[in-house]
Amino acid sequence: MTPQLLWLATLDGVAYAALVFLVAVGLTLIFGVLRVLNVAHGSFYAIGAYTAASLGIAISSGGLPGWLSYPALILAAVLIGTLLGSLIERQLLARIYGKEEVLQLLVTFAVFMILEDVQRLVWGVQPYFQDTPLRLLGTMEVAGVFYTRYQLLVLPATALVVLVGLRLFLRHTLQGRVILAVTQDREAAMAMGIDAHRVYLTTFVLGASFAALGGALASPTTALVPGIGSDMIVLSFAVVATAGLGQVEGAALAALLMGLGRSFAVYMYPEFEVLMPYLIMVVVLLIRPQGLFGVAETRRI
Amino acid sequence: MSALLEAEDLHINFGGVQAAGGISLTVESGERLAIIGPNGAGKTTFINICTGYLKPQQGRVRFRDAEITARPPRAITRLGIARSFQIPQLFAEHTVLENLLLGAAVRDRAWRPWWRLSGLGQRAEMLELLALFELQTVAGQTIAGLPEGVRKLVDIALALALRPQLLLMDEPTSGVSSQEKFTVMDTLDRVLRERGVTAVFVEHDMEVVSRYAHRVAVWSGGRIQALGPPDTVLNDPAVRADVIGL
Amino acid sequence: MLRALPPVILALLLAVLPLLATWTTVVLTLALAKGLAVLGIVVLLRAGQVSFGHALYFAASGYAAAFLAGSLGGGEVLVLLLAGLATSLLLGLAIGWFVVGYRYIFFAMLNLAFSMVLYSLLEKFFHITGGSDGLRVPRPTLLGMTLERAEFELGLFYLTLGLAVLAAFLVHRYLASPPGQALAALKTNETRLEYLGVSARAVFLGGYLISALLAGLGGTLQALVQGLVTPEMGYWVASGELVFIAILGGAGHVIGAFAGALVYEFVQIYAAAFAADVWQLILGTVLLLIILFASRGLVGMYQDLWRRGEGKEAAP
Amino acid sequence: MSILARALAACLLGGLLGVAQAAERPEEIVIGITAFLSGPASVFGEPGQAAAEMIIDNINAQGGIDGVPVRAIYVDEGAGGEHVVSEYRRLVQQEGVSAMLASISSGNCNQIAPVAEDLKMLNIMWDCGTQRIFEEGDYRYVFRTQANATPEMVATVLYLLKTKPDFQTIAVVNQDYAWGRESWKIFSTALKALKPDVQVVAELFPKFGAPDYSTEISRLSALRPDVVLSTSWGGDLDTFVRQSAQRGLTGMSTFVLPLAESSLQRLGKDLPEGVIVGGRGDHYFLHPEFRDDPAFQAFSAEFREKTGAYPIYPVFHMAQALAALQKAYEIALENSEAWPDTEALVDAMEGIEFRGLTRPVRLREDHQGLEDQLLGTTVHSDTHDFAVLDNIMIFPADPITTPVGQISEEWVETLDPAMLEMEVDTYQHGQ
Repeated sequence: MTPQLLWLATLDGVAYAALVFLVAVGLTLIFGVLRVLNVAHGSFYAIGAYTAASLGIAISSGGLPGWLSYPALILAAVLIGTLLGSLIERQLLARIYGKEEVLQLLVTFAVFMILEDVQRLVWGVQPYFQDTPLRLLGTMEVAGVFYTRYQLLVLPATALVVLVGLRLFLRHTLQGRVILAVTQDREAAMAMGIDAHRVYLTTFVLGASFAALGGALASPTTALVPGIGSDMIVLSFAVVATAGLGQVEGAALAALLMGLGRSFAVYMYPEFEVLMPYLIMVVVLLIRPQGLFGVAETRRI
Repeated sequence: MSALLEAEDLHINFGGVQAAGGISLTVESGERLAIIGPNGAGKTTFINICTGYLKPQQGRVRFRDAEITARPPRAITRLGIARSFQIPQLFAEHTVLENLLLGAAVRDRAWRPWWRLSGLGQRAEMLELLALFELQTVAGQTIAGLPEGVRKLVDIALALALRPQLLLMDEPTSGVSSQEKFTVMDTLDRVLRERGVTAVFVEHDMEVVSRYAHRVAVWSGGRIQALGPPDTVLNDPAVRADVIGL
Repeated sequence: MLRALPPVILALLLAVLPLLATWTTVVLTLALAKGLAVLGIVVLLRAGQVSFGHALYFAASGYAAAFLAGSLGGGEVLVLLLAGLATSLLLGLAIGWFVVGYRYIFFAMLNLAFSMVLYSLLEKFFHITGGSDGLRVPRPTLLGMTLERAEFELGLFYLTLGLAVLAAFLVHRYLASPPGQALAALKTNETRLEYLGVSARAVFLGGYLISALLAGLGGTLQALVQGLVTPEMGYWVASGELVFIAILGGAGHVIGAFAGALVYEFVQIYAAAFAADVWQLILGTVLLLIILFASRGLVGMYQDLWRRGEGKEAAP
Repeated sequence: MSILARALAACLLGGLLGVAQAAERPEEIVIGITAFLSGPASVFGEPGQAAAEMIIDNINAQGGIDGVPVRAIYVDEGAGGEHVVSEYRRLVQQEGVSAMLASISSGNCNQIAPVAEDLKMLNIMWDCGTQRIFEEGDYRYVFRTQANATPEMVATVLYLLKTKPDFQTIAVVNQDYAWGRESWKIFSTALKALKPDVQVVAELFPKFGAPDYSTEISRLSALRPDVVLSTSWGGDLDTFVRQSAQRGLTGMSTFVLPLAESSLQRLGKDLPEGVIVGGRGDHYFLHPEFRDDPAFQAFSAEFREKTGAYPIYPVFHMAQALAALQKAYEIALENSEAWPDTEALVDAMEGIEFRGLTRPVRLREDHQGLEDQLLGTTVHSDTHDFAVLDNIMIFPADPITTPVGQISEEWVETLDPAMLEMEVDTYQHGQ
């Protein structure tokens, strides 16, 4: 493992971690507030990716300037996040907050199954390629290897912006503090007159938008095919559970841990690449069931 | 009378608050010991330590010469100590009778996976126990639908179902209306005497304490401020001032 | 007992169906095999816990049977079933030992993690497990008889039906028994259960092992009838499906597991024939409606229908 | 009353229809075709399906086979192995198909072969390349109307050593399933036999359908092997080549892609010059010997008009499979008056020789097709906006296919370096 390979593995790990973080942060935010593990989160990722690709294709075939495809990524994320997020939260989740946890989990699982087919109906099954945002930025050489600037700079930068932005939003704005309050103690927050439903809606839309943003940013780097949603969602389960449910900063670190674990595996034991995230998850959960940063809840009698 | 339960120099604190600062107490077999004191004095903590729910940072608990300090609640229960709870802790989706049958099944190791809980031999015994507390009418109802007072009684009945030698009760009569309070305590007193069960109970109503307790321990700030027969302790001016004068 | 009549008629119809329409034999066997695994989920649900990785035992036992059948050049169905049960028992003990200490979302996630580790191993080690193509299960003898395809499938169907009825009866008795009721007690008040003098961990481990065995049995039967095991048997979506079917069928009654599995399998087969790429949409919508309006599942609806028929007010 | 009852009634009705089997001349010949109609591999299945529809329409336009029209039912391999096997069984038992054309994925072929034998159903492996099926068991009902991994890999090694005889290091990035693993075993064994001093620097097997190869590409960029081999195909190959081109890996190493003929048009300018490309048989839309053949041109034009793309090797393989089936019916009808049942068709298929759109193919007694192999090197041209092949060589099937009864992995070890002197028809792009 020469220093060069070490450096390369780290770069690849960070690029991959940035993507996984964007999806995981939305998932953990939603769980923190709504106490619902949103299985349909992977569909937001996939549909965000498909929408970004469609917008990109429309731009390039419409002869519009290439750089427009960057704002198109953000537009796709916001569009999908708000549309799908509010539709699902208002029409479905709002009706079942009182119900048992397994039923809430299953509602999102049902939504996941529905959206998997909706993807297929709307975008078909052919692979989609739309890499204008990636190609425009060209490549740069690092340690003798060519990297695309998009993957090396744009993805990690966006993830950092989202992390810092979310931290500032949660800690220093009214709306953010309200969300934090509901995360820490839902009953107390409600007792203080916080309108829970508005908080649930904004959190769910925010979480969904992050996942869609993750998908939109990933679309230039990968081929879009049915099933990318289900792979990404189980990986973000691993990240969120390892970090501790509801922990935003924890999710960043856990995503980095998984990203590096996976890329180092490709360099040393390629066979273990797929296994790494779940191995890490099992080890962490066995040692700290509430995750690295989670807080263990004790029951009072 | 021989010592049944000996607590020795128990210390425990939660984040700076000292819930037990050197508690030593011996409960004699067959007696009725009442524990009084302001809220937060550490009364419930004492019961939690004796029943294994909490591990004391210092000190020991012995039951009939057996060391039970850090033993888990299930082991301590099997030794013959049962408890009831300030907030009734029952199986909400089961009926009153099923709650008691479950206790009896564990007590008698009637644990075959093909026997029917409702068909167990202890059914008659449990119905009779319920009848003592006039609970036979609600035997078939699920706990979730019952009022607080009734749930409190079922909680105590469930503890008795385990045929304990020592019963620790946390505010047995709270939630029961004041007229019924004495009928309940009479029944309880009779059952405990018939079965030779020693009882320790946390109580706020001084009338109940003076009528049913052989001895009274006054808890304050995690320590025992006074201990003795009710009429001396309850009339002690110091006790009256900061404990009863609430 | 009138209410029990229609299900009995349906069960008899089920038993006769493969004789009328041969192609239904395999579909029904698959549905009953999946129903057994779903019955395992119902047991866990009784303790208020959901495992999001229970297809782990479904796949592990299937692969155990496949390896054994492969090495024996077929072997005997009963021996393979025992191998499958032994695998899920051992795995259930090894994983259960850790997992039963957790509750709610942590229990679900840890099960998911273990199942994804197995899935990755199955998919990655091509030279041992056949990788993503899976392993073929050569046809074993049934009760010592080497049979042609049609007779084997019919024999296996009746064996599966027998095992399903036996499992349903035993689980029904178990859930009504002291350890079974202790499982339900664990759901509402674990502390008081400990205070009765029994270890909640031991009670839950008992329930977990039973559910692992049921899932293992289901997995082995599917491997035998399909003649094929693939890593997808252990993917997280498969675990999700098992929970889905438990709620669809109704977790309140053991029959719900099989009712849900039958409806699920037939919708999947028929949707594949008529509306290939919307069967997930159909099933997802059906589940949503069930959760929102009839959260006690098909069996719950049936019971309400019957109760309304008798004029009594429907259960809350 | 309950959903359960209605569902059971529906399947009762369905069951009765299936019971009546076709005894004499049916009013239509139904054939089942499995192909990837979803997922990354659908870039194979969709053209394959389009070709089948086109060919069947043409057959029916001329009155069908001996007056009986043909109808095809498609099964999507993208839904997973279990789905394909249960659908295969349903078609045979319930839809009463006369023949099955099964499948693209080697994994599915492995699973289906024994099932077909079990169901006693004529099964033509129209596209999958795993050689293990006929080497590990003998089948009566299973045939392969195209070559298998061995001739394809041996031809690729020969072409590589003829055009770049002195390379030192090689890395492989194959899909992690039967085809990926076995093709690499044969290629590496053949290469060691013909050029023992070559060093393998990396063996990577990303997941089938993996959407992202960036980590693998970084590792290969660091290692800088002389040659990068990948037998991946369809969407996976497109993604791998695109991402490699984006990061300049294709400039550093010579890419050897034995299945890339199927991706030429889709990759467009992303596929650089100097890449060694194969077509799993002598399949290429500018095939030097058939470019001017009127039937070839007509088919190619009709296909392009229907799908907007040139035919790729799955299309040629579908044409070969259907040509073989048609020929089998002709032979069976000559032999006896009665309408051919499966047994008659299977007998007709023994040792059959037929021609799809390019060179004729003959089935050996182990039912394996002998198909010549065409390889070339990409060059950009002004006539097409995607890479075309130059320095084309066509290797005859016989010397490069494992003799009947032998195991490929063992036979390939015995290859003699003298084989490199083999005389081969060679064409330059211009001719």
